[in-house]
Amino acid sequence: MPSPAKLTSEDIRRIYRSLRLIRRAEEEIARVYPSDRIKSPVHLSIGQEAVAVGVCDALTGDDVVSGTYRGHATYLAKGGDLNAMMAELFGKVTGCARGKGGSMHLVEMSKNVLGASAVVGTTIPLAVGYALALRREGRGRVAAAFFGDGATEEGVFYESLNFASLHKLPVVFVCENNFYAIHTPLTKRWASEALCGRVANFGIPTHRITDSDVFAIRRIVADAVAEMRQGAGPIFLECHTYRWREHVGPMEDYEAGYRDRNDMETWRATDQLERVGALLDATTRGKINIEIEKEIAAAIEFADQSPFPPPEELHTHVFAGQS
Amino acid sequence: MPSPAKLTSEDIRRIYRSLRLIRRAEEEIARVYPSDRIKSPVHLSIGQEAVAVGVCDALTGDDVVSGTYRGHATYLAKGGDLNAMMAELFGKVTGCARGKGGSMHLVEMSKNVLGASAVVGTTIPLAVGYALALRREGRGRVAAAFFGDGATEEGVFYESLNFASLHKLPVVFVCENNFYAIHTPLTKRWASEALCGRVANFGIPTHRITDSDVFAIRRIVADAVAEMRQGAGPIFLECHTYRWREHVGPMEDYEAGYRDRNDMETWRATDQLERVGALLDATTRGKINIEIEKEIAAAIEFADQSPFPPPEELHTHVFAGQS
Amino acid sequence: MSSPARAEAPAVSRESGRLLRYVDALREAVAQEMEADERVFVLGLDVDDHKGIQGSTLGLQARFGTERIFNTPLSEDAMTGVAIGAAIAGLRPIHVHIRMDFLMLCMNQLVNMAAKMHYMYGGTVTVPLVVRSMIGKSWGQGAQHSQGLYSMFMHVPGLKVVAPSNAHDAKGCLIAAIRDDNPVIFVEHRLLYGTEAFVDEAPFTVEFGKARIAVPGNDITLVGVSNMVVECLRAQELLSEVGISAEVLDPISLVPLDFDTILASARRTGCVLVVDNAWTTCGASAEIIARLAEATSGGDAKPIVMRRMGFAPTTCPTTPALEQTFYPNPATIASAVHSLVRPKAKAWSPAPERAVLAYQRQFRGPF
Amino acid sequence: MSSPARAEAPAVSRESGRLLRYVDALREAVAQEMEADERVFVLGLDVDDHKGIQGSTLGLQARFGTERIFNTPLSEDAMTGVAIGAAIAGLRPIHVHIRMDFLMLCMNQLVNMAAKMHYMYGGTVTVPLVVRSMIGKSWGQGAQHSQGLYSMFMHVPGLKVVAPSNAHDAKGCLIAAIRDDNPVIFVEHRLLYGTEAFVDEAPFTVEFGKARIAVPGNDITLVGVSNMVVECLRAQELLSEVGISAEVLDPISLVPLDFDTILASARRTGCVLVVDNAWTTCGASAEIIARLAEATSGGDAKPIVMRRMGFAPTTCPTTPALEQTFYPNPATIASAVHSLVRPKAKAWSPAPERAVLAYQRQFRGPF
Ligand SMILES: Cc1ncc(C[n+]2csc(CCOP(=O)(O)OP(=O)(O)O)c2C)c(N)n1
Ligand SMILES: Cc1ncc(C[n+]2csc(CCOP(=O)(O)OP(=O)(O)O)c2C)c(N)n1
Ligand SMILES: [Mg+2]
Ligand SMILES: [Mg+2]
Repeated sequence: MPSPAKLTSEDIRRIYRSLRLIRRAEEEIARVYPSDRIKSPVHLSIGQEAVAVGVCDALTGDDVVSGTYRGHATYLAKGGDLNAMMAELFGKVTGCARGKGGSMHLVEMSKNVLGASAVVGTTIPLAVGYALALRREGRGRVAAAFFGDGATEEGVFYESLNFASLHKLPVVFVCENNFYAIHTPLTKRWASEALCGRVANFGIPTHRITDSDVFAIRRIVADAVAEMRQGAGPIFLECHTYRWREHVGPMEDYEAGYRDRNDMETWRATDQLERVGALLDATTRGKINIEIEKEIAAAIEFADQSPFPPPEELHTHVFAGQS
Repeated sequence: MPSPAKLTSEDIRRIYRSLRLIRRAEEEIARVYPSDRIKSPVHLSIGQEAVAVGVCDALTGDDVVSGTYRGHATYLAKGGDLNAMMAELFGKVTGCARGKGGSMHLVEMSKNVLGASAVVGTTIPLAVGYALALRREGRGRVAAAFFGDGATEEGVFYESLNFASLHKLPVVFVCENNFYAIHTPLTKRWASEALCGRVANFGIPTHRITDSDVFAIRRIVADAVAEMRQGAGPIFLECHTYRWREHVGPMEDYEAGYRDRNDMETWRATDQLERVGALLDATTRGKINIEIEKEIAAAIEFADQSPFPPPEELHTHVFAGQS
Repeated sequence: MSSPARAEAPAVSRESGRLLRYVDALREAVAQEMEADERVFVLGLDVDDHKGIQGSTLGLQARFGTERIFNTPLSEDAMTGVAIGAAIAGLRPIHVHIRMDFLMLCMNQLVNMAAKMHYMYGGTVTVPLVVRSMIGKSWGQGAQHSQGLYSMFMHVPGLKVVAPSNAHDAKGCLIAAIRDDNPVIFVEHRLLYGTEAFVDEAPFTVEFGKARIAVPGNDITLVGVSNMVVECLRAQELLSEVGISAEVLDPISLVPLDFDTILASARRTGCVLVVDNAWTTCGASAEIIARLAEATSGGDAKPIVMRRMGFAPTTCPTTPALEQTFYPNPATIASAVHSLVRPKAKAWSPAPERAVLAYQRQFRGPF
Repeated sequence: MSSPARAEAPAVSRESGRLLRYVDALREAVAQEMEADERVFVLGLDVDDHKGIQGSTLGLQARFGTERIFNTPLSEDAMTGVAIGAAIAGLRPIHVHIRMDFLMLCMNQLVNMAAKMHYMYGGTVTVPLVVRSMIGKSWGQGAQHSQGLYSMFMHVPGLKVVAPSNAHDAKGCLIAAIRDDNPVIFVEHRLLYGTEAFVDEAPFTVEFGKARIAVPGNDITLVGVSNMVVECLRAQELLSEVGISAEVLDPISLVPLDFDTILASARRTGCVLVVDNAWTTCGASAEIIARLAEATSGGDAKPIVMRRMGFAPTTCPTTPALEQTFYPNPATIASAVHSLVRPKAKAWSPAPERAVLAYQRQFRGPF
């Protein structure tokens, strides 16, 4: 992995590619959604891609991530297979969970993407437990746990912080703070905005990134991970970001009145996808874009063509080692 | 209630009385315990009385407390009936819970002592909910929630802090930090000692009292409660203290090796019972002591003489309004 | 979505009142009780947003203010404790969860505290708490948004459990739950929200522990739970076309359970099928069958045929290809009844398209 | 405490090995598996203190170090998640809880995650997790330290549930649980800890899903769960004195359940009493009776008499005056059997003092 301080043009290409792939894949999911071929609720990350990409680009393939039901970005940024994801959304047996999990339960163990959960906060301690195993393994691997601002209200979040810090486990805690849990703003949920302060008092170094700067996120994580590989304990990132679409489903929802389209416009003005894209020359960018369109089209085609699981599959995988 | 700043001799008498009653009642419980007449595990507060007494003396009868399975001190400090408590320990129908709860589940709603729980941390949000009702009621009453250092590791603690602070509820959170959860020291459980720091970052004023000074505790609570009665939100006290006996049961356990008798001796040197007693003249003190011995003897006699609940009682109180 | 949904709604005893959707009946019940009793209040995630728990809490905040209906942080465990604390202080909280699965986060408060406090404190404390929770189905709800976990609550003495299957009972049971001095786990099925029934406008209660004979019959007793009442009713129609007369029972409340009515029907028809919206192992269906077995074995009465249906013994899959066989439906129910009532006849099953219920067809994702 | 306790221990198939207490069998199983497989580790509150979970984890830290057996903060929810996370990473955690009641704090992780992950992730993830938990009884354990809540776990597909009743099975089941690739809820009864049985020193497994006929008999099938096996065995002895021959079955594992053995016995004796250490409503006893009812009703076979016993349908009271009637015991079991087997005879009950078990008499509080 290149030095975090100086980015090569290859780094920029890779980061752009990842941002663009997520953005376009989700836009296509939104486009296809009304056709009812997607058999799953979808929680889109459009507008939030920079957090997943910034963090995952600082990790190696051997490192581990765990995400949430809003997990397309995490899955793709960590190298999850697009075909398998699309097929999963379509409920097909070629999906990453054989159609049994859907969009909220993406998983790809071969890429070290742990399975996501639809119950908020639930995967945070799992990433900590995985990190416990990584520490025991002694190969310097780390785990990154993604979760929303809402998840920090669940008690398990604090329990997990305490344990990870107590045992100095190699965990990157990443809070994607998009200011809303469904439609409820932080002001109705948090007694104080001092999230980093609360976390720091568990003895965990914290970073508050308020502009979604993908390079800054990447650098912070890369520096911290380098130390973790030598035995340092967890860090915590509060990354401000913004969800451009509705909480669940393919549409925008600014007319609902719980938030203001202007807020989104402010975020869009500093959209990291555009920012990073602008660093590339037009040819390179165009080439990447075309490749991505092909990949997405191929993934949708793959999903469409794949079969549903056969009826017997209902009864398989209840227990491991069963059939 | 007298001004918190200047204590009258009546205040000192009352505080001494409360400290002494708890100490002696528990010593008698320990003495009686091997006779098997007490049908309940007992978690004694001997050595820790100052916290309950300091807090409760700053409250009025209309204020509410919730305690834990280590709850004799809370119950008595808040004015709970000694006979009913002793009978409860003896499993008698005259007990405060008709013998159905035992030592771990003391309750006396007429004195605003909420029922205790044997599951650590469980009553913290209950006190918060009670405080929500008190705020609605608008009479300026407050609730105090007692819990141990171990309880602060349960997620529900943080969830409760956040909600209480968000709604500015009149709650006095009182952590009785005796440095151990059963036999496990803080170092094996807390990533950092910055408990007050964590709490403060929820927007809650905190106080760390490291010497168990009963007057200091009383003053802090009295000042805060005065403000709460006018609408101020919660406060948090971390009160250092020391459990002189074993975690559960009547004995000492310094030979077990998990802690040092010297630590106890250090605490005993500043025993608040002795300190406050020394402020009284010998006659007054002697008179109080004699009264207390009589009360305790009478309570044991009451418990001994009381009947067990009749067999039909097994089936009553499963549902309210049922029989 | 009125008429087809209505057609499926169980006929309730009296057809007075207006046609009302289940979701609106829930909201009306809460509004009327909040109006009548200022101790009643509502808390829960997203109770005050523009979706208002699929509409069931919509408009209540505008009417009753933020003190009496408010959103909570994502802290199910503490918020349940807060609700219990408010309840023992004399208020009457209604704690709303958009999915029953999330109750797994508050089991400690519900099982170790709410259920036990009245008993454990010798009757000196009461916990008038209502816990509303919704069961999801289809459209990719999947493993963690589809569970009907009420048997866990049935297991624990001190909790009441109700699962109304129609708008009339939804209103009457919710009012009864709010007025009850005990913790009540109130089970709602998402797909029932759009179904309509005749519901009186004035407040009324549906008494717990009284089953309803939704349709009388002679050949078999079908006991449906929650939305499975609706599925049983369709099965009953299909069965009547082949000359099988099924009696459909709706227990309405599971704790207390009106076992007498079930037993009497079972003795009359000689055959019982319990159809549950949950797993069968240690489920409500196990309990009903076990009680029947205890009550009818060992005497001289003629033996009764007993069976149960419920979720497949698997996790709920997301893909509809598998999900459709995860649940009982009118076709599988009717076919099972046929083989019980006519054990020697050739197996029969209604045409699948005739067994699809409007309330299922109309339901559109994602949530 | 050896001989009287031994006398009560169920005879296990082979009497090889040494006499070992249940608690020591547990410890030996863990030690041997930790020795054999370095992926195995132990976590939980108080596993490393001088009491060592009543002795069941004593000495393990000295032997295997603090990395492989460690105390945790009081954070049952997160620690369950941590254990699951370590399990999916390839380790084999044993998470210990000194009371089953505390599992209510980790229901979300157990029910919504551990049980479902293998399925929900299409078989790409396995969760080889053992959750040890103890059921308390007597000496004022009371409402929150006495519950046998395993039926909640039986209800949810994806979890195995075992409840060994003797030292031999404790060792064999625990080793089997550790080697199992699925989450296993391992249920221990506090009062069994001092009971002894013959246990082989070499590691061995007791296969899940195979019930044991503890004592053969002809007049009735007694199915005991966990410590109730011991109580049934005493009842069986008392019954034999009045000429009633009871067969005592120990299912050992509840999920998977060896229903075939229960059914075969039931068909032979014509009468079944399931005695559980839990509430009956939606409990393990409901499940067993329901399966029997389904399997035996509707055919031509002779009907079977079915009954169950368990906790009284109340919260567990602290005072022994009430607690003693909260639980089934050899006297109440024997008396119930008598009335089932000889329905026309006068009611009979053994002398209460003859029905008190040594393992109960010996147990001294507080915990
Ligand atoms: C434990 C739990 N409670 C409630 C819900 C319902 N719910 C689904 S998403 C969500 C909001 C979560 O907000 P946040 O963590 O900020 O993530 P975001 O959706 O903004 O990415 C809620 C409350 C849930 N899934 N799980
Ligand atoms: C949720 C829960 N987990 C574990 C236990 C077992 N337990 C009983 S007391 C105790 C220690 C609690 O320590 P602390 O809160 O510091 O209170 P203390 O006993 O020191 O007063 C533990 C772990 C319990 N009762 N409840
Ligand atoms: Mg958010
Ligand atoms: Mg402590």
